[in-house]
Amino acid sequence: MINPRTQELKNSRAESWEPKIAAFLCNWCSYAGADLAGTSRREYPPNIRIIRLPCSGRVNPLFVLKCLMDGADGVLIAGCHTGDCHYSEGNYYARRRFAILKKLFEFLGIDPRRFQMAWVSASEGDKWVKVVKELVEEIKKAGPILAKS
Amino acid sequence: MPALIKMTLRILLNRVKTDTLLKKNMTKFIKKEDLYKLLNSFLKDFEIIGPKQIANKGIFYEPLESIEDLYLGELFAIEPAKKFFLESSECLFHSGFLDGKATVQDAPLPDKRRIIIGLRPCEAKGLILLDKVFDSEYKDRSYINNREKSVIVGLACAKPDKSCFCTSMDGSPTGSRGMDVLLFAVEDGFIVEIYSDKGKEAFSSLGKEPDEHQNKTLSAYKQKRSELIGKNFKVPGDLSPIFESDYWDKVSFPCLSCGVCTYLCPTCHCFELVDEGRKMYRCNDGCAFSNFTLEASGWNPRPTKKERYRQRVFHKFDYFKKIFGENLCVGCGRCIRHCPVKMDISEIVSNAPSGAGK
Amino acid sequence: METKNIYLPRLAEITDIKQETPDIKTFKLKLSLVYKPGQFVEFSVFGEGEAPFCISNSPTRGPGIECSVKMTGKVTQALHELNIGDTVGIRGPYGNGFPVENLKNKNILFVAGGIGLAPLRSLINYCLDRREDFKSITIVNGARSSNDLVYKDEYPIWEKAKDTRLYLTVDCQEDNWSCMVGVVPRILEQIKPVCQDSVAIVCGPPIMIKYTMPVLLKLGFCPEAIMTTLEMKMKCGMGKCGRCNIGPLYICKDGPVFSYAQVKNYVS
Amino acid sequence: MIEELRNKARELLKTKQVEAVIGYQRASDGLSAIPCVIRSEEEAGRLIWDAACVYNLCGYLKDFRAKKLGIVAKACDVRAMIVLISENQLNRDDVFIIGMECCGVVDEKRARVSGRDGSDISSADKCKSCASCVPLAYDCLIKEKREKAKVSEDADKDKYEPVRKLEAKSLSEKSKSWKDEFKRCIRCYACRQVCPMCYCPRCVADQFMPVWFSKAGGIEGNFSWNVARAMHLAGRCIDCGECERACPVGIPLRDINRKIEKDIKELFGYEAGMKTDAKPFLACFDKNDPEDFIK
Repeated sequence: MINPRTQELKNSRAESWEPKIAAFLCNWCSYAGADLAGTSRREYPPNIRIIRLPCSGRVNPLFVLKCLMDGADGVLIAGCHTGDCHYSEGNYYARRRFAILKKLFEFLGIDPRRFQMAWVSASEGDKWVKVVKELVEEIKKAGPILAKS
Repeated sequence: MPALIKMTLRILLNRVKTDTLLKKNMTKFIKKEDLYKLLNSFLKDFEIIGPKQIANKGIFYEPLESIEDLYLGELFAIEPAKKFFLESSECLFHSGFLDGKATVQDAPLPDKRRIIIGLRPCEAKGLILLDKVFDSEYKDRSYINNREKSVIVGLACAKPDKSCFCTSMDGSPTGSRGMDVLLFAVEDGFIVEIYSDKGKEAFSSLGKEPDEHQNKTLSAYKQKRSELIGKNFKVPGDLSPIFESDYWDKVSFPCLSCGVCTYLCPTCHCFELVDEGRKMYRCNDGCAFSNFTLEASGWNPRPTKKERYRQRVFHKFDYFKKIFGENLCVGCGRCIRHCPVKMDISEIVSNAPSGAGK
Repeated sequence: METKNIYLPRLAEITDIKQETPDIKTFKLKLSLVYKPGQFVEFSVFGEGEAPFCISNSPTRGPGIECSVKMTGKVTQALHELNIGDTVGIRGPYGNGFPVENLKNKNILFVAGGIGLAPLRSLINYCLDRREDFKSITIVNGARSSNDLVYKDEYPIWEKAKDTRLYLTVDCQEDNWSCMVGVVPRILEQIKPVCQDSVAIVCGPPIMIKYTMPVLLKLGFCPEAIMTTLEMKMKCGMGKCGRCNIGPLYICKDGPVFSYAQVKNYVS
Repeated sequence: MIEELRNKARELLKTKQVEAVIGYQRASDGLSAIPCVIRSEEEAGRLIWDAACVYNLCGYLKDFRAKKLGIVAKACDVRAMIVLISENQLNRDDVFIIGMECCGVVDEKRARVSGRDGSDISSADKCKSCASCVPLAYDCLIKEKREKAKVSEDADKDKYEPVRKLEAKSLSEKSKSWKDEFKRCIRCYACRQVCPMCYCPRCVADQFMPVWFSKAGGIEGNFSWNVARAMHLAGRCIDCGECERACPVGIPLRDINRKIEKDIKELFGYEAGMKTDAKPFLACFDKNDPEDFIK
């Protein structure tokens, strides 16, 4: 039996479905990279809702779970490349943590394309655009999350 | 004569309580295939809910698509049928905005009639105890609607479990309290005893009069079953003298404060009102949990598992009796069978210090 | 024959909000409600949850109800963020309220601690509006500090009322604080209220109730003559959800006002 | 073996080495065991030891903060204590471990579900793949007298075989089967309360600002609860099997735990409860952890 609250969401979005993607961006690299993409007037699909966090290590698996369960069609975690994290080891912890979570999601039947990670440094504005475009394409192929749950 | 008119009036109002049973109950015999055929015919306008065996998980009451899944054997369902009357999570009302003003609407009530088959006598008696809470002073709309829309077809216990003690709680494996219809499994079919008008309406058309042999087996059945209950204990009178005794410290040690015994109990009815996304849900809750009475200020009148386990025992064997006159336990043994650490409430209550003798 | 949904709240609009102390606000609601002093209502902040609050104004004082809310948890925080004109859901009134009949022509001793003055204010104003029915009135109101005292603007009115004495106290000495200093039980021992033909009504945090009761008993008040409004976590308000019980008594249905005799072996 | 255990308990209590001994005593049905705490020598006679002693007792240690305790422990219980020690929840010299050589415990859940009286029940499937029947750490060991406590014959068989079978299924099959399982979860939190690793004073599930696991009717709440519970045990779960045994509705929780355990072992080569000085898995990292899934 589908949760009546998300059932409502499902009907309202059946026709012109645009995926909603939550993106957790680390403040020092990925957020700056996304900002650079903006200042250099790069265009990318508006389906991303950016949530700024001090570091990718701050992302708690509960955040990802709550986003997916409350109707987000995809979750992206972006952080600094390993080695240049502002807090020196935040992204190492995140890497380990979300390697497990991604495999667990796949094991439990959540489409792996719905949860992705990317290292985007402050200077990689165009990599950020590429990551977002690919992500939105894949989520569109994966379809709304409510259809399956 | 006026009493009869009052009786029919009440039946017409379709609020007959299963407590007010027709004096003369009808007895029939029906073969197993005929019963299944009858239930199939009901699938159209009734929702059939019955025990279903799920591989190495146990027996669970579930709405049945096809009658073949129905399991009418000896084993007991793990979850009681209470979950179809006091749902584990149910929307009560939702609030919204209509041109700038806040509005509140009732959640719609399901109106499909249903037959719940396979209920044990202890669970049906549990529903009578729940009626005392939800059908008394403040009438609970959804509970009463569920009760009115359901026909309860019980199945007498063929082989009571060693943890059952319904005879000590003045019930019996073949008790008819709370039943509309009661089935007794005999060699090639079921002896059907119809107790209430709802039962008559649904089942009166079936089967034939039981012959002499079947009547004899029925009475032998009823007699033998009660003896199979090995565990019996003297229900305590007033427990309040030993409220402060440290006996509760000793016996509550193994308790894990989980919700198994409260959620699987046919008479436990504590709930929680939770507002999520502007919808008010009534969800299961249990006194075993540590945040059941935790206040926003951080004060908790029942902080450790001793107070919480003592609350469970007293609510069942002392408080409910003082309020409603009957113990809130039907002796089904579920909390003993499924407790992760095998705590036995009947042992704990019967070994309570003598102060409880009065 | 559809039974009424007993959980469906009535809508009430907030007409006035008064900031009593940094964490206590008094909400005035436009809602016609028949209630007795000491009863409570279930506030429903849509999208957040429900919480019980006692009605702190007297039924004799005009339409609408007033409730004082201290910010502690999720619902109270959401309530403190509402402003005038917003709508909340109200269920109730629940509880038995104060037994006003057998308080008639007796001296009344009010003992309040912090936000505990809210339910007592309802009865105090009720008694002041029917002053001739009661003998002397003594109000002892304590709080942790001076800015934790609620309803400050009503103190002068209470003091000027006929044969009414008001004792204010804070836990420890503060600058420009002229009244008494000390916790409520000690103050009671100092002022030694007369106990013949009088009733004590106590409301405050559990710790205060625990230490005030022995003092009152020592002063000669008999357990039947001591009333207290208790407070526990409540959800339904109708004695069904099974959490607010003290022994066989449900605080929401059989209380919240109890005589000390009823609850003495449970409030150990 | 039982007499040896009782004498050991009496001796410990007499010499005041421990203030209490946590062990098993016979339950009221005469067959299964129930945890008990022995505080005096006379009570030591109640202690028992047989295949019905299934429960992992080290969850009770947190009720006796800073007290010297004796505890009856099998190999899997001791591994749980090793993880607790490495997470500074338990102080090694606060606990006197009475190690018991164990040759498999009864499958208490099957006895409960199938209504049999538990006498002819085979051993629990966690014991089928149990590597060592002697605890890794103990203060005294009580040996198995009867036949040599053989390590179960298929111990070397791939422990993660059922997990690999589940992984091979298609995405929609997996999604449907897990949704049916989680639909039946009644959120009684027995899996949390019975787990020795779940010692948080206020669990994430009990918080309501925000509500992490919805209590509304749908499946979202149950799904996120079960995933969060499994994630909280990543690199900490020692597969004592208590959660799956305690679950009244029979959700295969061990499959989820072992899936995470398998991934951690294959990707990072880390195994829980082996060394008392090991750092917790998610509290450390390695420069060249695999990151193929990161763009």
